[in-house]
Amino acid sequence: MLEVQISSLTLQNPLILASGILGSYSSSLNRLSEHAGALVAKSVGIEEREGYRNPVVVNTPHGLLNAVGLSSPGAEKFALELENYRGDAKLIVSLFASNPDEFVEIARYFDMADAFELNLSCPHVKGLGLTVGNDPELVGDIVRRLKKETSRPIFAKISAFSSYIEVAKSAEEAGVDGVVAINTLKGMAIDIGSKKPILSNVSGGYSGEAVKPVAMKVVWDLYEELDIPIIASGGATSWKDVVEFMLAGASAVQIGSAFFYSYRIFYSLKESLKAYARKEKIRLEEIIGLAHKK
Amino acid sequence: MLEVQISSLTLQNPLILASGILGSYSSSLNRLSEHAGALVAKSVGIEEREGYRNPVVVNTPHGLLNAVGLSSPGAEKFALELENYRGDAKLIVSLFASNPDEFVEIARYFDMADAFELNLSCPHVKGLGLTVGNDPELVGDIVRRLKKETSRPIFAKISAFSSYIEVAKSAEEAGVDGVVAINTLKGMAIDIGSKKPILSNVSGGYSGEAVKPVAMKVVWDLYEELDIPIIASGGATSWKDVVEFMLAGASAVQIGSAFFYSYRIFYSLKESLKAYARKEKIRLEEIIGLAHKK
Amino acid sequence: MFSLKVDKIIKHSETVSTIFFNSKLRSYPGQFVMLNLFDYEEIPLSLSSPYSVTVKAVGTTTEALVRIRTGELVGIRGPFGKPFTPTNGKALLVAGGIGSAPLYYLHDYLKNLGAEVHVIFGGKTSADLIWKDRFESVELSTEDGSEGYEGTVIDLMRGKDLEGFDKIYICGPEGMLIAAYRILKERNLLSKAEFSLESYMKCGIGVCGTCVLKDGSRVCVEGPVFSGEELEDAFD
Amino acid sequence: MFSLKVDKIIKHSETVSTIFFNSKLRSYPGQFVMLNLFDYEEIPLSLSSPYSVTVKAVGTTTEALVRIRTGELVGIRGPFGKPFTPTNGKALLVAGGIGSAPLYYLHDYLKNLGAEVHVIFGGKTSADLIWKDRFESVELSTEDGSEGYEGTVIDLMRGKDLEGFDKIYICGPEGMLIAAYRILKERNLLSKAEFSLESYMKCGIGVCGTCVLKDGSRVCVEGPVFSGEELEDAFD
Ligand SMILES: Cc1cc2nc3c(=O)[nH]c(=O)nc-3n(C[C@H](O)[C@H](O)[C@H](O)COP(=O)(O)OP(=O)(O)OC[C@H]3O[C@@H](n4cnc5c(N)ncnc54)[C@H](O)[C@@H]3O)c2cc1C
Ligand SMILES: Cc1cc2nc3c(=O)[nH]c(=O)nc-3n(C[C@H](O)[C@H](O)[C@H](O)COP(=O)(O)OP(=O)(O)OC[C@H]3O[C@@H](n4cnc5c(N)ncnc54)[C@H](O)[C@@H]3O)c2cc1C
Ligand SMILES: Cc1cc2nc3c(=O)[nH]c(=O)nc-3n(C[C@H](O)[C@H](O)[C@H](O)COP(=O)(O)O)c2cc1C
Ligand SMILES: Cc1cc2nc3c(=O)[nH]c(=O)nc-3n(C[C@H](O)[C@H](O)[C@H](O)COP(=O)(O)O)c2cc1C
Ligand code: FES
Ligand code: FES
Repeated sequence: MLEVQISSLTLQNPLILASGILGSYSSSLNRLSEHAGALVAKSVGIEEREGYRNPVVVNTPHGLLNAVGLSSPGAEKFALELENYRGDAKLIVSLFASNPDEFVEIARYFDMADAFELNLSCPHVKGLGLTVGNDPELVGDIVRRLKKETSRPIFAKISAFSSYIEVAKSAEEAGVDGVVAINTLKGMAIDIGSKKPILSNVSGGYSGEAVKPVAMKVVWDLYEELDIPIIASGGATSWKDVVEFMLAGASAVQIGSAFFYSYRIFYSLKESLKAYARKEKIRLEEIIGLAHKK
Repeated sequence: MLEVQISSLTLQNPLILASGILGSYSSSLNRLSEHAGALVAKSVGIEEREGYRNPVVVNTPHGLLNAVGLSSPGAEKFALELENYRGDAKLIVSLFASNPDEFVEIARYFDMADAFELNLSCPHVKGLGLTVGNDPELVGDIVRRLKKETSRPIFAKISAFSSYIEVAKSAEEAGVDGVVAINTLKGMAIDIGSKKPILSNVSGGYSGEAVKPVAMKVVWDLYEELDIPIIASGGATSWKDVVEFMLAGASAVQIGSAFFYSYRIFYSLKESLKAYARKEKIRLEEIIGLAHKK
Repeated sequence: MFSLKVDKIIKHSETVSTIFFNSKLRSYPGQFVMLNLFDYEEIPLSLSSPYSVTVKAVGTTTEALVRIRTGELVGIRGPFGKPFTPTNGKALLVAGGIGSAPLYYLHDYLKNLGAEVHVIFGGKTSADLIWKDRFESVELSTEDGSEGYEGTVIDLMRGKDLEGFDKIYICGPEGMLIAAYRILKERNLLSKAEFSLESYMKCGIGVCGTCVLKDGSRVCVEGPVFSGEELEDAFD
Repeated sequence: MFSLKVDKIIKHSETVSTIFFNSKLRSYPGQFVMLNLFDYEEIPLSLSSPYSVTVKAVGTTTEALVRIRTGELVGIRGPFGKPFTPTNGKALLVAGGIGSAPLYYLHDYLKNLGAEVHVIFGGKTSADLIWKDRFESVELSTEDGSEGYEGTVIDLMRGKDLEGFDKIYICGPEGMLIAAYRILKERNLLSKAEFSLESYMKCGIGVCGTCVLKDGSRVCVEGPVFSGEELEDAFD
């Protein structure tokens, strides 16, 4: 009833763990796998990266701010960690790098991956993420190189702050299997008591419920322009948000900041979506893009 | 205690009414003028424009979505309306147009204006607003033409979705007297019952508390780059938000969507800011940009 | 916004219908909703009960709305606005034409509180006196004399011992509101009176500024119900 | 995040201080805050009372923190995490080193509920037995014998009639927790026991995944206090 198809992957339901949330260890991935369609691991680079000093994640009234700084144990070590993944949900490995060669090099470590997600959108690290993802040509090159290397699906995760239609089309032409939209928005907060920025990195990425309308617009626009599946990311918290994203054109929906509310959110979303599908007498897949119909 | 200076304007306090909020009639402007530093009238174009069909403004859990569509009675009629403005707060007239000549032509109607704000950032009307404001050269031209025409201060209102530093610098070089950041973000919402977009225009501008961290980041970045005053706009709701924006570098703060909460918000913000300044034993102006100090 | 299903419709006439929703709106009499008739416009409508609106066809959207079918969905924002202040004493309700809409709700609400409710209900012609039997104690008027007293509700008000009421509630077209305002001001009764106003609206939540009165009040938030005293600046 | 001012400091030793804030945190014993020492790092610290944290210098941030002055500001997020479950019966508190921090708060809280509270408090040497007189009924141990029983809190636990307690609360370094866990498991007492765990933390609110245990539990949300039974998957 909840099954969705994304390129060659069949997901038991459209719920996907967003990268960077609880995805650094197999122990949490295993725990989350029962009720999710897929899990994206924390973005990994070729070398170990420390990330920024704490505080790197803070809660604001309407969403989260984070500047983790793409901390990563590096490809080799992280691949060892993910060897212990035992779940049923598809495992998607998120990669960050600054050029096509490096993306290919990292991907080689991850035999256990069912698919790859390219982080072209992290807004708070110079030379990586959004810096790469802002360049439609470079994005096309990266996708082409990776497609030659692996037969597994590749998803490009893009930012609302880029010329996202151009970037997505370039990725589509290069053969990408799906687009993930969006990553966090650029944002910051200042503590008025100490008169200082709260994040150690001053600014960071803004996620959570507050960004949902922005993500919705990007998903909507991409659905009008692309033929490949779109995966929504940004603010989804309740089953209604999942339905709303699917109506806008998403084939699946990532859940990230909402883990602030509950560790069992996949379970409760799944059950609510079942109830919704039953009430509407549909397979959930049928609602994808329905709000575009005149 | 709360006085701030923005170019040649002295404001009794840093609170400014944002354009498009309660600024279509002198009756509401007069009512709001007592406790505000300045009021920006609803953006006006040369000709009458109907705007979009209702719904054009809807409330979402964390902010407002609007696609009013720059409805306007046109310069001539609106100038007659603003003749009835009797308030003490400075009156800033917001202009939208697609080229330098038209900006100049509209400005000529508004003798009663203490300053002009250029709407280079409305995200939901093709050919106007953001379409113009995305082009740093065009922005420079507009500012230069207007500066020749009038000695009154000119503020450029820019979008977070543009290359805002480039645009702001181009405006600064052309002689602009201040930059207003930001306008609304692009956003949308879908009603899952009817499976349709809620706004008649499908998508619109996202404002209110949810966008504050995004606006904060833009104000912060501009303060690092510019020498002219910055006016913040985006999500300010409580006196703490006003202080936070000033610490980030804003000389004044616009209030828009927060009128959803109270018509008397200028009064309560003003009183709270007085209490803050008294407690901190400062003139409010002293905190501008303070969070940048190491 | 959320959407409600149309559960039941009463077609009072060619041009007026009451439309019942499939669920109750937590509201008070005098409040309104922004009702979005999909593919048409979103318009302000007073609640005529916690479950319903009563609409008169006057233009594109309202014409389509009075012909809506059960089972269809409408978008709802609200309820919004300041409601009537209730009384459990003697109440006079004065309705002009479709101005009766919020007063049906108020009528039942006051009855429930134990108030003694009397209604004056007028229109141009007898066809305007929609759903008149919903009011228990009602005096009717028509300008053409086709039903009840020949004249206006204002004429009927003039002949009444208005001082005898604890509260006077008025809803109708602007001209009628102003005339009623004048009478009540003359008799020094503004403090007992509440007026429900209409005005062109967009947001319904106090930000767009479309609905402001001469004194700067927003009909959608400070109103649509105003006390007689609050209107001194707007009407005088 | 908000900031609090340091109101008072007790310097227990060169390396341990209790830092009191100028306002009370609505909290329960066992909860922690993310404390941001500006220009250093934000670190997790248990509340040692609704007003305070008790910190041991072990690295850059904690070394700077024990030397903070009154009047300085610190950033606070929280309180976060699952607190201890209280009892008003017989309680045994077992503290190893700076693991005593949350137990000061718990001690007072349980006393207030009328519980009978006994404490076992141990360290490597007598200098680790910080603020020991804050506990009313306490047995001490040091590994070097410089104060109290020569040995560990685990040795003291072994000699105790643990069955006689309604609740056993344990906080200390990981090795000690595991040893205590084993004893309690042997004696079938895990259902009465609660352990306060530490782990490297970043967000403190359950999203970053830095603090997860072997079974996937997040120390910052499902913990830091876990019941003995909850730890079967993580410790065995
Ligand atoms: C607070 C409030 C409560 C209302 N309650 C009711 C009610 O219970 N029943 C009812 O039948 N009508 C009610 N109205 C009036 C109703 O909103 C208008 O009749 C409706 O908006 C007209 O829409 P239309 O597209 O059919 O007409 P249009 O074709 O747009 O115009 C027809 C006429 O209606 C007027 N009008 C148009 N739009 C509006 C608008 N948004 N607000 C006010 N007048 C407008 C125009 O000036 C014109 O005279 C209420 C209005 C307000 C402000
Ligand atoms: C829930 C919880 C409650 C705690 N309560 C207290 C308390 O009440 N009093 C107290 O003194 N300490 C407490 N700690 C431990 C305290 O957080 C660390 O001592 C502190 O983070 C070390 O920071 P540093 O920069 O001084 O040390 P570093 O220079 O960063 O490292 C020194 C040592 O501390 C460890 N460490 C570093 N960062 C952390 C971290 N974020 N979490 C855990 N260990 C870390 C390192 O592994 C290393 O062994 C608690 C930890 C947790 C998770
Ligand atoms: C703490 C944190 C860490 C994140 N790390 C990554 C990351 O490593 N790679 C990535 O592509 N996105 C990362 N993101 C972005 C999320 O995957 C997601 O796209 C974003 O948070 C919006 O979705 P949400 O509102 O559901 O959280 C991170 C987000 C948060 C809050
Ligand atoms: C209903 C509405 C209408 C608006 N109209 C205009 C406009 O005409 N011109 C303009 O420059 N900005 C317009 N804006 C943007 C606001 O001026 C403001 O920049 C934005 O809403 C962010 O601030 P806020 O969060 O305080 O509302 C409008 C916003 C809203 C909500
Ligand atoms: S309708 Fe927008 S302010 Fe009243
Ligand atoms: S510290 Fe981030 S999940 Fe626990």
